[in-house]
Amino acid sequence: MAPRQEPLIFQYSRAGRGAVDQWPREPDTPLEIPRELQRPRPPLLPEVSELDAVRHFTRLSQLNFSIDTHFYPLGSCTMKYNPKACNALATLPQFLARHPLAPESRGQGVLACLHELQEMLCALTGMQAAALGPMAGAQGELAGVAMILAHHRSRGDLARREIIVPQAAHGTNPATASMCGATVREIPVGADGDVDIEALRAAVGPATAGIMLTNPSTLGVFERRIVEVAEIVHAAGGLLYYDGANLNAILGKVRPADMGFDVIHMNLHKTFSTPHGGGGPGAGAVGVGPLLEPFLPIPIVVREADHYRSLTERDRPRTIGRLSAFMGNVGVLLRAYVYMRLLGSEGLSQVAEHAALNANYLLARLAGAGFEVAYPSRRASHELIVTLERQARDSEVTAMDFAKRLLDYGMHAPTTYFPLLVPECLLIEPTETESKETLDAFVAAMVSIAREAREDPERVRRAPHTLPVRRLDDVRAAKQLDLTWDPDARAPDRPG
Amino acid sequence: MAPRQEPLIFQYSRAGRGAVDQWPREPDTPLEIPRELQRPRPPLLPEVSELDAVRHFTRLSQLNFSIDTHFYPLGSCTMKYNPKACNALATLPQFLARHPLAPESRGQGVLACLHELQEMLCALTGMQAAALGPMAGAQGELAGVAMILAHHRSRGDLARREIIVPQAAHGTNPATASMCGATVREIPVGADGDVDIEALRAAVGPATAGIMLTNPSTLGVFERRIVEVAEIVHAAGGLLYYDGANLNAILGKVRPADMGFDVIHMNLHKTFSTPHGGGGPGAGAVGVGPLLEPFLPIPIVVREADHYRSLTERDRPRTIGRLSAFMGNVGVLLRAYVYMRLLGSEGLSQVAEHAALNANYLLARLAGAGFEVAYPSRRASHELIVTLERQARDSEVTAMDFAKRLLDYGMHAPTTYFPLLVPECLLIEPTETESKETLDAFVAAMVSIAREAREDPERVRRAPHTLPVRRLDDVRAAKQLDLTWDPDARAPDRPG
Amino acid sequence: MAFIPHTAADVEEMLAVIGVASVEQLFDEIPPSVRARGLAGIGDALNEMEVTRLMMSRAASCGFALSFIGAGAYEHHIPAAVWAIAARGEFYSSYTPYQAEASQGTLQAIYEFQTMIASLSGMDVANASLYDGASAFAEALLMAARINRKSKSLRMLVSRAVHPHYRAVARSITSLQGLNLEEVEYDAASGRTLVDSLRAHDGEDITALAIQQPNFFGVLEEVDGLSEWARRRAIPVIAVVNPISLALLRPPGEWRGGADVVVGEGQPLGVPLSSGGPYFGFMATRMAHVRQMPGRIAGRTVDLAGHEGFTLTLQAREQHIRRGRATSNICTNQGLMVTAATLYLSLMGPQGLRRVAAACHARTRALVEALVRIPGVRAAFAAPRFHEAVLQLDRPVAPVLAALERREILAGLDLAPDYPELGHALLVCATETKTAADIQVYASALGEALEARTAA
Amino acid sequence: MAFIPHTAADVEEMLAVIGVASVEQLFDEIPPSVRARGLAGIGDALNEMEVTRLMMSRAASCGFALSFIGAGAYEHHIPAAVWAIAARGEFYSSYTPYQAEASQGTLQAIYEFQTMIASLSGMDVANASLYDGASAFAEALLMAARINRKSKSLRMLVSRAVHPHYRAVARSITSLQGLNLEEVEYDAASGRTLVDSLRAHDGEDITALAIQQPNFFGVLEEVDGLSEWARRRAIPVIAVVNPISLALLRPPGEWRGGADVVVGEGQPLGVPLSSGGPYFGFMATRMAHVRQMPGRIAGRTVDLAGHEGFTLTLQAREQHIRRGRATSNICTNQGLMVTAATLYLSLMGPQGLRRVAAACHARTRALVEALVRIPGVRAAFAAPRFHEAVLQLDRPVAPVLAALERREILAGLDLAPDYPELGHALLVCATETKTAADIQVYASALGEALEARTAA
Ligand SMILES: Cc1ncc(COP(=O)(O)O)c(C=O)c1O
Ligand SMILES: Cc1ncc(COP(=O)(O)O)c(C=O)c1O
Repeated sequence: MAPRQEPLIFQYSRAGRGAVDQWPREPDTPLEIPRELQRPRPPLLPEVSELDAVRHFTRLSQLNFSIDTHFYPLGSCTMKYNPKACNALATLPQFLARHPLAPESRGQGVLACLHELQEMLCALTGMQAAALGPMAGAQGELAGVAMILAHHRSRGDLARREIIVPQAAHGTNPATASMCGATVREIPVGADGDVDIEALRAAVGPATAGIMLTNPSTLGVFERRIVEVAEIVHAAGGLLYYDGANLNAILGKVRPADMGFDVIHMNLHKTFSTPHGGGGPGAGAVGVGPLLEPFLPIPIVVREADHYRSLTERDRPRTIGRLSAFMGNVGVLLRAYVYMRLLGSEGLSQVAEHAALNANYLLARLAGAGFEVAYPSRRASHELIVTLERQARDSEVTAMDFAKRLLDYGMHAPTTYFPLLVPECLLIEPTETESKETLDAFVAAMVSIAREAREDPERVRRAPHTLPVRRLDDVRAAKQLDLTWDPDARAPDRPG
Repeated sequence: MAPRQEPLIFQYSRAGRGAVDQWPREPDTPLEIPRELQRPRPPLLPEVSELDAVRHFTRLSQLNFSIDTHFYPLGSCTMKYNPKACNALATLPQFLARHPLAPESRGQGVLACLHELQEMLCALTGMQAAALGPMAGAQGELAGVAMILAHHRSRGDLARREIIVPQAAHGTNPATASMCGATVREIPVGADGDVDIEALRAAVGPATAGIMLTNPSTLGVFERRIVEVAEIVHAAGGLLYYDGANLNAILGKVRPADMGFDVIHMNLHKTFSTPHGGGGPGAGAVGVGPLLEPFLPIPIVVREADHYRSLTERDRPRTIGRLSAFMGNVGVLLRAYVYMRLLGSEGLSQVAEHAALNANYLLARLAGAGFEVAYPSRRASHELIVTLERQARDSEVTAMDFAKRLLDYGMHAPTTYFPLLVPECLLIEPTETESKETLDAFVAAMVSIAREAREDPERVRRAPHTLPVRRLDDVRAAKQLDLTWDPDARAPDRPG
Repeated sequence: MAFIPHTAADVEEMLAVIGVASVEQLFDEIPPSVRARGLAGIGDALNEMEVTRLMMSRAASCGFALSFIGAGAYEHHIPAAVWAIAARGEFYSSYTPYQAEASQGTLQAIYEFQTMIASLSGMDVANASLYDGASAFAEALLMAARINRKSKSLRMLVSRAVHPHYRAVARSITSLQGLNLEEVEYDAASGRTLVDSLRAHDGEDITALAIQQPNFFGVLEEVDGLSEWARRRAIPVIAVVNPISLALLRPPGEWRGGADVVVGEGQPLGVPLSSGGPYFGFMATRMAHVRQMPGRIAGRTVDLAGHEGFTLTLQAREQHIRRGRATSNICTNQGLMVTAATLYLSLMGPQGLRRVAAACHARTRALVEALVRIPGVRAAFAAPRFHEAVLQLDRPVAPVLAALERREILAGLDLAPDYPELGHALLVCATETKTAADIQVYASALGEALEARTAA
Repeated sequence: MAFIPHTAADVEEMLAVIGVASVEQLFDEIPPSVRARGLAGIGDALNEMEVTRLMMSRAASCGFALSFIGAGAYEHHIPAAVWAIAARGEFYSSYTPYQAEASQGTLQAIYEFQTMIASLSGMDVANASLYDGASAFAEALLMAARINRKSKSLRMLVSRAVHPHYRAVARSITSLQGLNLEEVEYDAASGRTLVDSLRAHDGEDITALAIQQPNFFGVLEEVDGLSEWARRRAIPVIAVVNPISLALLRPPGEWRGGADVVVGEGQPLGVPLSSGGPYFGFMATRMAHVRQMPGRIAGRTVDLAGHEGFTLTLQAREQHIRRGRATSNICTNQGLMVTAATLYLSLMGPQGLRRVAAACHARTRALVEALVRIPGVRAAFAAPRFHEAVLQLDRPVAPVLAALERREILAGLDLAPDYPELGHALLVCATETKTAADIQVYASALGEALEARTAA
């Protein structure tokens, strides 16, 4: 029943219309603001009724794919079910109403949750201490790299400015290193998906601040020589950073600290099922071993007798500092806390087991159906990579075409063209919350599209056909920038 | 993005699957229930994951038209915007948690709202007292007719068992009269839409218990000779019942008590904007003049000093009794209360003015576009009737075909074939919350369908074309009853 | 204010199209003698912020107490998913699914609901809801009278162990059509309705028999014997049941004598307590009686293209078609609650629902065990129970309840007004929401309250 | 437990297809030396009912006090419609709109949001959000450094009247790239940053100037003079603004010297206080700088059929394309908050937003008037303000705050830790949520607290 297209909210606007029930009364005292500081013209906001707004945004919502409506096997994104309880309980009225600067005596319930969350994350990762402030994975990375650099600096070792990153790493890893003022040094990955150990040996040295790894890697396989990697880096004086955006495959199976990592960030909006919200918010908690604990970003919640308290710069003089105006994305942290309490230790282990089961099952089924998987000799972790190089060559149907065509089959596309080093790839992450029937339906769709690619490639190349819009022109979007609505300009689809 | 069809929830079921987080722990004490009283086989309930359920019902929701997504000009149903605040505030956690038999000392906040709601409804209607127990319009009618009968009985007048109902009345009116054990006596309506006064005079007599009217009537016009009607009925010893399902057109304009009515029910789920919920719940509060007050159904909330209390049979020995297990649809009543507080007296008058404005505007526009309106010489009230008799004759395109085709235009159909006495009619109620642009779009759609009816009638007759299902076979539904899912039977669309 | 989108310019344009000078003129058919001018007694509008604050304070006055009250409305865990989905605008703000093609979501949910209710109650078909359990009971009596046309007496035997409010509602409604509700006494020792007490009516013209399982006291009735008595005499049996209990208890359709109409309160299935409503009544029956059933029914059919779809069916029973000869006047029902219940039952499934029932049963057992250990407290009835129990105290109940309320405990329902013959009787209930600690809190508080007063 | 749908039979079948004997075998590439066995320290699972009860009690411990704290997070009325819609599963549970065709809802909402933010701030373009106001400020400094490539000093002049936490966050983040944040003093009498204090830097190599309007003290800065000083010297201006205030205040794009990057905290636009997050940072800039802007941007384009549609654009700035040379490492942002803010701004419109701003302004004025009447209380600054004010007390603030907290009043923020030079200074705020009665309650309580302690 979704409309195929929905006008812009501005197109509903009529001068003098408005959701007046939402407006406070006009004050009876005059403004005490000098005229030259006052706004001369009102901003371009729509003048619509409450019904207009409700209807518009409800209809917009219906134009989206989402976990609540579709299978969403987006690799590296862990799009699993977001339990409704997490939302309901993180948004209890008192939680929502609490001001960040309210006295801690009036937030003990929140602080207790945060403290326990820190402890649980430490238990999961083997780290010694955690901080919850970072507001997404990338900010967690920044905290982590900043701590590594602070550590070297604190030892007077100012030369260590290089961060090693494997080729296949997520884009945020090199971007973070740069943002921290470090130099990025890429190392290649071997044919089996593991880091090229020789290249690593060659790369480390007195300039090495550390290495950023994720394990299982973004290639969907477990880095088997991780202990050796850790030894090499540590021996060279560097530290190991674990990109824990995707912990889904290792919960209860292996702890990053035990593999030799010194610091980790965790995407609570992936593994711990806080929703992605169409782009965020997330939370990128960090965990550290003893070496880096003094540098953790503030605030950190500690328990003192029966009272919970947030540490400040006074308590932690060597902290890398504050990364958010207040305490990070508390509402997201509460969701993760509820999720972890709902699962408990056994449930968390089951997550890893069934995430791996689903990924390996898909791998076996897809391989069986004739798809080429990137690392056929390897176990899949929580995700797997299919390369459509052959299809691209034979039928000129690309991974992107496959992805778009999947939308017509009522399934969100996997991640495309990432990791960059596998050509025409789909990175597929089914997650543990999807059933075998859903996976089977996905395989059936892939098989069907492969047939279409041979028999009617144009159909695939021009997909999607059943969505609110046909395939969009990204090139035009970037060339003829149209980033805000101009009331005086014409819409592109109504050419003059 | 709505799926075109969605399997039954049972079709997702797999033995052993389940939303286990929702289940309490298995108790550690054995059942103390004799074996012969125990259930031998489990019920047919689906075994699905929480995600299955969320996804299934979210997708189902997307198959519906609704106020939040579509214009819904369903005559006699007052499908106007249901403010989100009403839902949010009626479902505050303490309201939801309150047990109906909790002491009144722990429900003063609720009782205060209910008491004030009674008072506001009296103010609106001119009635002396109100009771909120009836759970929908029809139950309000039952309460009203029962009070009328109780009144006559209390005076020893046992002969008055006849309820007069105009031909055009809503079906619940005669059904209620029958349900109350009264005899229904129908009287005709004149060509101008007003009750046939001579027929009324002929109908009244010593058997007359009362008359049920709605004014404006279900013909969408105001009964102009209402004062005379009241005199006739009262003179004959009968009482006047006002079917106040649709008060939208008279708020602040005329009060039923002032027209001579003795009792009224009000559909809070129409005029007072509590949602219709895909079928209910509603609330059918009743108001009465002094004559009938002793008979009001219990409970009734009174204020005594600073305390609110519900009256019982002990306080009101002549009450017609209790109509619900507890206090009626309290949650619905709270929504109506919030709505009325948001509007205030001025807002409520504006409702009537703009409901009338929208209906008369549509009437003028549709008449201007060549549609035949049922009572062209009359003002529309909050709704209006178009008859498509000509189209049915000329193109064999019925009112139902028009209605179904409107769905393709993204608008819910008006009420069809009601009132029964106007052939091929559409009863159109735009309500005050819709904008002029929406009304204009409706007129444009009607004009377009009328053209289609001439040029391509089959297209209209086979509508809808763009909905999740094509036109459904109602005859088959009633003949080959399929009212529950049988796991062993085949679905009808997969013929063996 | 009134959620009206009209700008001043819109109003002008629209008036011009209509051809009137002012909005007032649109009301010129109302006789001037009765025209109202404005609205006294309603007060000025508050904006949403102001109403929010008002309602927050009204809600706060209700608090959250530890409640052991049951008596027809039960505190159960409601999964967050239930109302997160049921409150979606597409369910919340749609009308009765008269335009089937534009309402497949609601219709399919009703069809699923009917399937679940029919199976739970062991019957063939169910409707799409009635107002609440009590009014459903009244409708069941009226329906039984239609089913049993042979009987002329309109005498309905109703156990006195049926919820007193249900009996009251049934009286209010069915007396209008002349039904006579006659009470069948329960057995003072067991709390059950005995087959023996029916024997007095052997050979009489009885139109229907109504029993509640578990009954108002929480006691399990001898439903096989009772239903068999009726079946032998071709008297329709009306069963009033708690839907949660049906996960454990033999469904009425499988009672030895069977049942003809099964009704009950749907509230336990995911509907919040909310001071008493909105809840929903459910009704199930045998296929043979389906045309006598009140309320809406959804059916599965096919569309023009042969694909399956859902639509309201058997509408010829209903007021909008049959008018004065309809099976009932019901029109609006409790649709949204049905959507919620269908979600609830889907999340629970057969196993979860059984666990809820078993947990309620076990908790109540633990509660009774804890309370009867207190001097001055004893269990009133000997028969097995589901999740409620009647206790007898050694003194009037009301002041004891008041004392416990001051400690934030709602200790149960005083039965004195409805069952004076039971003495100082208190009806208590513990559902799966009550922990061992909660029960301990109650027991201690009750012990202290009784001691304090003994001492005083 | 783990929201896993697998039945035992499913697992068996799947293992068979994979060709392994057990799930454990799937982890056989993990070196045995590091394999974990189970998870200590997490505890057993609670079911939803149990967690609900736990969280209800944790929430209750926070209570609802009457709060006059602002300082970067503001209590505003949030229309019920905002979260009723924003929390819909299709928004809540979708990913970043990488597959544009399957994400038109989110993308169009972002496009609408960008339009609103750009217009509010008087700039050409806006992004789809950054984490919060403070981190957006840090990004603005980094962006300014990229814009002003001519400047080599990386010296950023930042008024000391910018929120201290913003300055702290900016320090943590920008120091990594060697930016030097230099404080510009505010004027002790007016609370403003004076153009005069910039003059000291005339002729120096300054990379950017950052000012906050209204500043942390609630005081309105002389933005025309400050921005003009920078513009004359081709120094980019970073404006930190409160979006509500922009309904009343001249937008940075229209300051005499203009602004190059406008950032702020989006929380006031429909986002609950929530102990500090999730909120969202917004950023707007001139078209000339768009390629230096961090964060996602949605753009309008056309599809194969020529119909309009929306897609993420200028992705070449972002980490997933440009990697080590991206404008920022930001990936996940605060999307859902943006959806909520777009709803909020739609419901408010230009008139409503203006009213909110004016009401906040008027309430704060009333608050200050009421409080300065109390002996021992005076206003710290003379300059006009928006909706916050610094008061000076005749004694240390902390114990006074504690006394008022006992009366359920959160009386403001003690400035002693961040601005010791201000003495016993207290930052207070009243938004449109505060009534005259609330202000009276505060004033009486403060009066009594100060009296009591004077007496003692
Ligand atoms: C492997 C990996 N690392 C880092 C990130 C960055 O996390 P965020 O998007 O929360 O900043 C992601 C996800 O986007 C990721 O998949
Ligand atoms: C005129 C009229 N009377 C009575 C009713 C019956 O009200 P309800 O459906 O609430 O029982 C309705 C609505 O359905 C109606 O429109």
